[in-house]
Amino acid sequence: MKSLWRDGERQREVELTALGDGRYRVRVDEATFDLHAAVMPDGRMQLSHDSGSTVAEVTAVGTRRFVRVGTLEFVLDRESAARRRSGAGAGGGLEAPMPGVVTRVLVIVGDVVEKGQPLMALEAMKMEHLIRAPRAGRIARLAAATGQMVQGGATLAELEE
Amino acid sequence: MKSLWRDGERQREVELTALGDGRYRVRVDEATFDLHAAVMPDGRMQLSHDSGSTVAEVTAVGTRRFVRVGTLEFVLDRESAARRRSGAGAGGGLEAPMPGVVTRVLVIVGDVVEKGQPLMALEAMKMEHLIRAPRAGRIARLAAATGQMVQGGATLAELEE
Amino acid sequence: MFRRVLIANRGEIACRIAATLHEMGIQSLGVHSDADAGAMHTRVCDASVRIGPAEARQSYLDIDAVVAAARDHGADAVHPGFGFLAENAAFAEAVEAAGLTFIGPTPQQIRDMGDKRAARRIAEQAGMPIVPGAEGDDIDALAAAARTIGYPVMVKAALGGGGKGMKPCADEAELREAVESAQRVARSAFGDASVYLEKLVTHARHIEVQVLGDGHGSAVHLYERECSLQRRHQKVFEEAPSPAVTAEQRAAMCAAAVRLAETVDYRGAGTIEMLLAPDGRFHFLEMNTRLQVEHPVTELVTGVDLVRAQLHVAMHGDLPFEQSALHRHGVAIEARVYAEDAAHGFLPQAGTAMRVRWPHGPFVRVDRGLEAGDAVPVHYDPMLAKVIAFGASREAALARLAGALDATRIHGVITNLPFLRALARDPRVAAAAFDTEWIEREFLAGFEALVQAPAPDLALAAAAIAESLGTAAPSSGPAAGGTAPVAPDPFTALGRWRLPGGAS
Amino acid sequence: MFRRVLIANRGEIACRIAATLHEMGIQSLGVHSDADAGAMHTRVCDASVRIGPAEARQSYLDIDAVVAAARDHGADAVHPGFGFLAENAAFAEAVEAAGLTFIGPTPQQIRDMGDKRAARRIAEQAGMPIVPGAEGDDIDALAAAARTIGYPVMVKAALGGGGKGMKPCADEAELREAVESAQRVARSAFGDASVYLEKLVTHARHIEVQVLGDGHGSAVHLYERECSLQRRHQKVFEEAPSPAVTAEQRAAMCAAAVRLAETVDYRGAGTIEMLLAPDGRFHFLEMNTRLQVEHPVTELVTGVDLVRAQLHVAMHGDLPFEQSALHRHGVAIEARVYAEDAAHGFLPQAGTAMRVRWPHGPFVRVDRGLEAGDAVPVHYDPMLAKVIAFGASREAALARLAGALDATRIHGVITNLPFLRALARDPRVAAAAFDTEWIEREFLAGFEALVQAPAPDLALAAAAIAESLGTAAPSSGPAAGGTAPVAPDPFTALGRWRLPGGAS
Repeated sequence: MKSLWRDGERQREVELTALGDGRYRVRVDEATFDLHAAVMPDGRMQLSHDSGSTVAEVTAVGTRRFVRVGTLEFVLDRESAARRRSGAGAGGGLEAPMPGVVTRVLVIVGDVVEKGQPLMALEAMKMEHLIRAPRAGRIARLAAATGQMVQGGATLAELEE
Repeated sequence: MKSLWRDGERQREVELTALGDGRYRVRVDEATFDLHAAVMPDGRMQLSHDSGSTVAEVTAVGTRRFVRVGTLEFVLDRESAARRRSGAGAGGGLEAPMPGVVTRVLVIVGDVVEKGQPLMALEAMKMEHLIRAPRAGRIARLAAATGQMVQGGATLAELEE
Repeated sequence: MFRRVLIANRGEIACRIAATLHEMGIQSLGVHSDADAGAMHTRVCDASVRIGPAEARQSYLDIDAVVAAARDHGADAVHPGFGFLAENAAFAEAVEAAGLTFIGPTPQQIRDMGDKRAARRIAEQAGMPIVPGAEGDDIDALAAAARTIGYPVMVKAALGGGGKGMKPCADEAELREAVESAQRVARSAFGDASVYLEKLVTHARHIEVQVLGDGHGSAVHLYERECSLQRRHQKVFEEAPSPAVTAEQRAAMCAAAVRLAETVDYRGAGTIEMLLAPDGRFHFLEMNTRLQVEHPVTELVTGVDLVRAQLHVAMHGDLPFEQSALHRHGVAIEARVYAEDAAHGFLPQAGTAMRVRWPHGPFVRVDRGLEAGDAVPVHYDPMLAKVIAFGASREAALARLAGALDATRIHGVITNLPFLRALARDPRVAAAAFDTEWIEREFLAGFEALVQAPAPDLALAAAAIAESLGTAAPSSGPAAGGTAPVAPDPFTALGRWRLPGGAS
Repeated sequence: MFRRVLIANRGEIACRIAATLHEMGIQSLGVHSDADAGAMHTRVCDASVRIGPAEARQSYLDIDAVVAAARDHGADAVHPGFGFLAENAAFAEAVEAAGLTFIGPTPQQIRDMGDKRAARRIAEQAGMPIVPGAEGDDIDALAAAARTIGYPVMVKAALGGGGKGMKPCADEAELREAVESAQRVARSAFGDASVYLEKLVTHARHIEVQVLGDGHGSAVHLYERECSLQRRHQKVFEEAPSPAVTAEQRAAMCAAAVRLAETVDYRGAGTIEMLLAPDGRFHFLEMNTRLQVEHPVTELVTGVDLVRAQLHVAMHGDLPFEQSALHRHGVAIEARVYAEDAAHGFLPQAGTAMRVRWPHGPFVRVDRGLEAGDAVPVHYDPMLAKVIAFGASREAALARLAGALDATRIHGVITNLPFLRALARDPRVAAAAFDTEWIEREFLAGFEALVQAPAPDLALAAAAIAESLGTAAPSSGPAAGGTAPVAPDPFTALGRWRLPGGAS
């Protein structure tokens, strides 16, 4: 089973082959290794490698995965292959980085903007954050208006090249 | 709606008449009063009386009810009318007061016993407890043997007069 | 430096030891019986190994299983906690034979102090006052000794502990019966029928001194605790410092305790229990060669983490601090929360704790082995947690403890919380006017009357309304959405519904 | 004696105040917006009243709604906590106009100290060193003053707080820009465009002294806290005592703080913030007329419950203790847990905390407003909790804090825990070699490189395997039954998978 993950700015790929009895062949990007996974009664997993093992805990919230390995923690995003191909994460749509209220919209549809130019301002929890153009382009669509409450990940605008 | 409750050694009776909008006429044994009940988002109830109100929290485990009223706590048992009529709680069957392991059985079927006479010993959590005859009578049936694990409330023996 | 330590225990003490290991960057390896699969201590440890079925004899008391788990999973050392194998010399030997470190005293020290007769001799050699007593298997010789000492006397099992086999005797007839009974209990519980007798010191207070030795003849004390509030020789409340001890008595008791520890080259943490008689004299009672249940009160008044101190001695063979660096301030009081029905003869309880809320105000510490949803198995000691309050004064600590006990809520298993709450608000407890027999002699009757009073009508109404609304079912978290309607005046009648023991 | 106190706040501080009220036998009345129905603070209060919709302006900042809730539900007094209406003089007035007690200073004291220019004048009158500065609305006059004082200077909003509108300026061009920007921010945020400027003291440390006044001219201090670890003027770690302050400096700063409090007949708890310059001189910065977020570190080293002390002053009009009764011992360090993504510009986060585990080892205190299943709404300050560690030494406290942060697990909402963990293990933090700009100047770059490194392959494997096994779904409690199989050697490779910041 192949799965795609977003790890910060990176795309990562995992291919999992179940070998039975809790054993797996795992390929993460270019590296391949074997693991044994045992589910503990509290839902944590004991992952054993040929040279030892550790305890992992994974919590899913939508496509997001909170992953604790030993005492280290990571946040990954599960990506569908379709979404990846459309390139939605990389450009085109401009997403709200967090839930909040749109306090200012600094552009109108048709504006040609430079990379880094402030497009709108979002306020959440006492602080205002500027949403900047991830690259140069033209505002094709604005999906948020001043005063509007938006969820994290909601599309705010579309940018065309 | 009428319900029967065991409160320690007592039998208590509650009759509840819903008056709508969260209001109830309540009769507890001989006393009758009105209450307003509002469920708080965390499952606690705000109970308002004509002269004020308090917060109550009820947790059901089988027929047992853990009841917290303000900072006071009580344990009640819900009794079915049928069970009450059979008098099961009062005598006849002899119940294990707690879960444990039967370590000694001191009587055999047919023995005539006096009130307070030890019938068997139950061990739980490092301690041994003697199960005594609640009243004089004859052992009609033994439902537990040495070494047997029993649940709290399980019938251990039956006593006939 | 240890890399990995196996905790040969369960419940709150396993969780508490894991917290210190975690903080020190040492991996914690738990063990569990089948009854404890998924228990809180297995969740807070880095990993946990199954060591056998539910019965303690086949799991937590199985020396081979525990040592095998430690050896097979690469532990460097074993912390025994208290109870189970903590004072078992054969276990300490087996751990060392497997090439691992036993975090505690030497097997010989455990063995010597485990035999209460040997301990009395050692204490006497160290110049500590001991209660007049006699030992021997011959009942006539014991009776003769008792006549010399004078009644009442106390009969005890030589290898006993925790009050097992202990019996006070007012005259020779009682003595003869008690010796026989104690021999029987001792044979079955400890595999050795030896008993001894001591003069019974009535109206005494139980004072104990915490010591820490380096194993090479140096030791420090961490002041005393008072544990006089007992029921059937089981401690209920413990506090530090003792409200009954003068500065002179404290200095004498602590110095005697250090002398005893140094006499035997004591290694690690230990406790010297003493009786403080009404005449102000103290007497050696016994030495416990392990961490005590009540160690948190000492930690709170000294700022020392005793488990860390135990690990330091085990790793480095020296003391982590000198006596002059140890100071004491404030007052700490601990209450032991048991799954037992205080209203019905303190019968132990089991079940599932559906809803649990521990207090978490400032200066309140809760050492617990239980969270919501956890099972209380029938197989083990029913202590679920300890609620410990610290205050600048004894009055402040006691008020804080009372509030913390009120705030504690365990639904699903019957606990002794009503008993603890009533104790925390008793004027005699506030006045520190108690001795080891006070709870049974004076407190219990009033408490039993209180808990046997009928529940208020409102409690029955609440149970019936919850049933009709379907809110009695346990929920693990807050319900989604909704608002909390509040009646016009949500409190006016609260006082009316409160009984003594409430917070108002 | 108050019978019932309304807590005009939410989150961890509302829970913390409720704990003290509960302990004192005073009923706690919470308030909540629609977004907080069922929130933890409504559960720990005896009852809670809805005061409006989610938006703070229509609920927690709505003076009429809060005062009406207090009056209609029979509260005797109002505790404002911090933030929201805590330093709003009009609120304190409205509470008193309703015949209730405001647990805090007088409206006039709030107003005076809220105007930073007035506060500077009061401090100067009390003989406290102040940073050279100037005030006025005319930008040319300010520029002239800056030339006299010498660059760099700091521009601040007169009614500001929390870093809002603050801007450092290296030259006159920057100054003119900063004044305009600060006037704009101040007008919109505080309804008053007044600004002032101060000489910028670089490489300074932030030291603050906790005071408590009786309102009649007597005050005591509870020693200092150091809060130099800041990001964008927001405190991250706070500790007591300051590792940078000598005994002489401490005596001088504490005496000056008491003098200031006594000069204004200060009532209740307050904090005098100062800058400690690299030359060892200290300067008045501002006075906060409320309980501080970081008050627990003072509580842990003094043994004083500051909320209880506030209540005492409000009820009795005198101080609960004299200066001579106050002592300090040990070290306490606090870390603020925020719902913010430290790896991506510290953007605030919201969501539901599916799985939450707070640390609970000895000497670790967690002031929290969140349990598993609770929502983190978008509408309020994203601080979820404070993890506070106490130790006999600073080294012990810091090690304990690092372990406690490792043991903390919040899944479901992204938090700044990775940032806090990295800080707790930074050698510069261990050496106390920092100032208020150090995090941004030196720490952040390395931290960002660390968190932007790829996740280890094992983390990806864990995510994929959890998905295939269906164990990624959040569970609130332990699964029933089952045993925990342990592989032949469950730890050998653990080290291999660990990055800096892990516990090994």
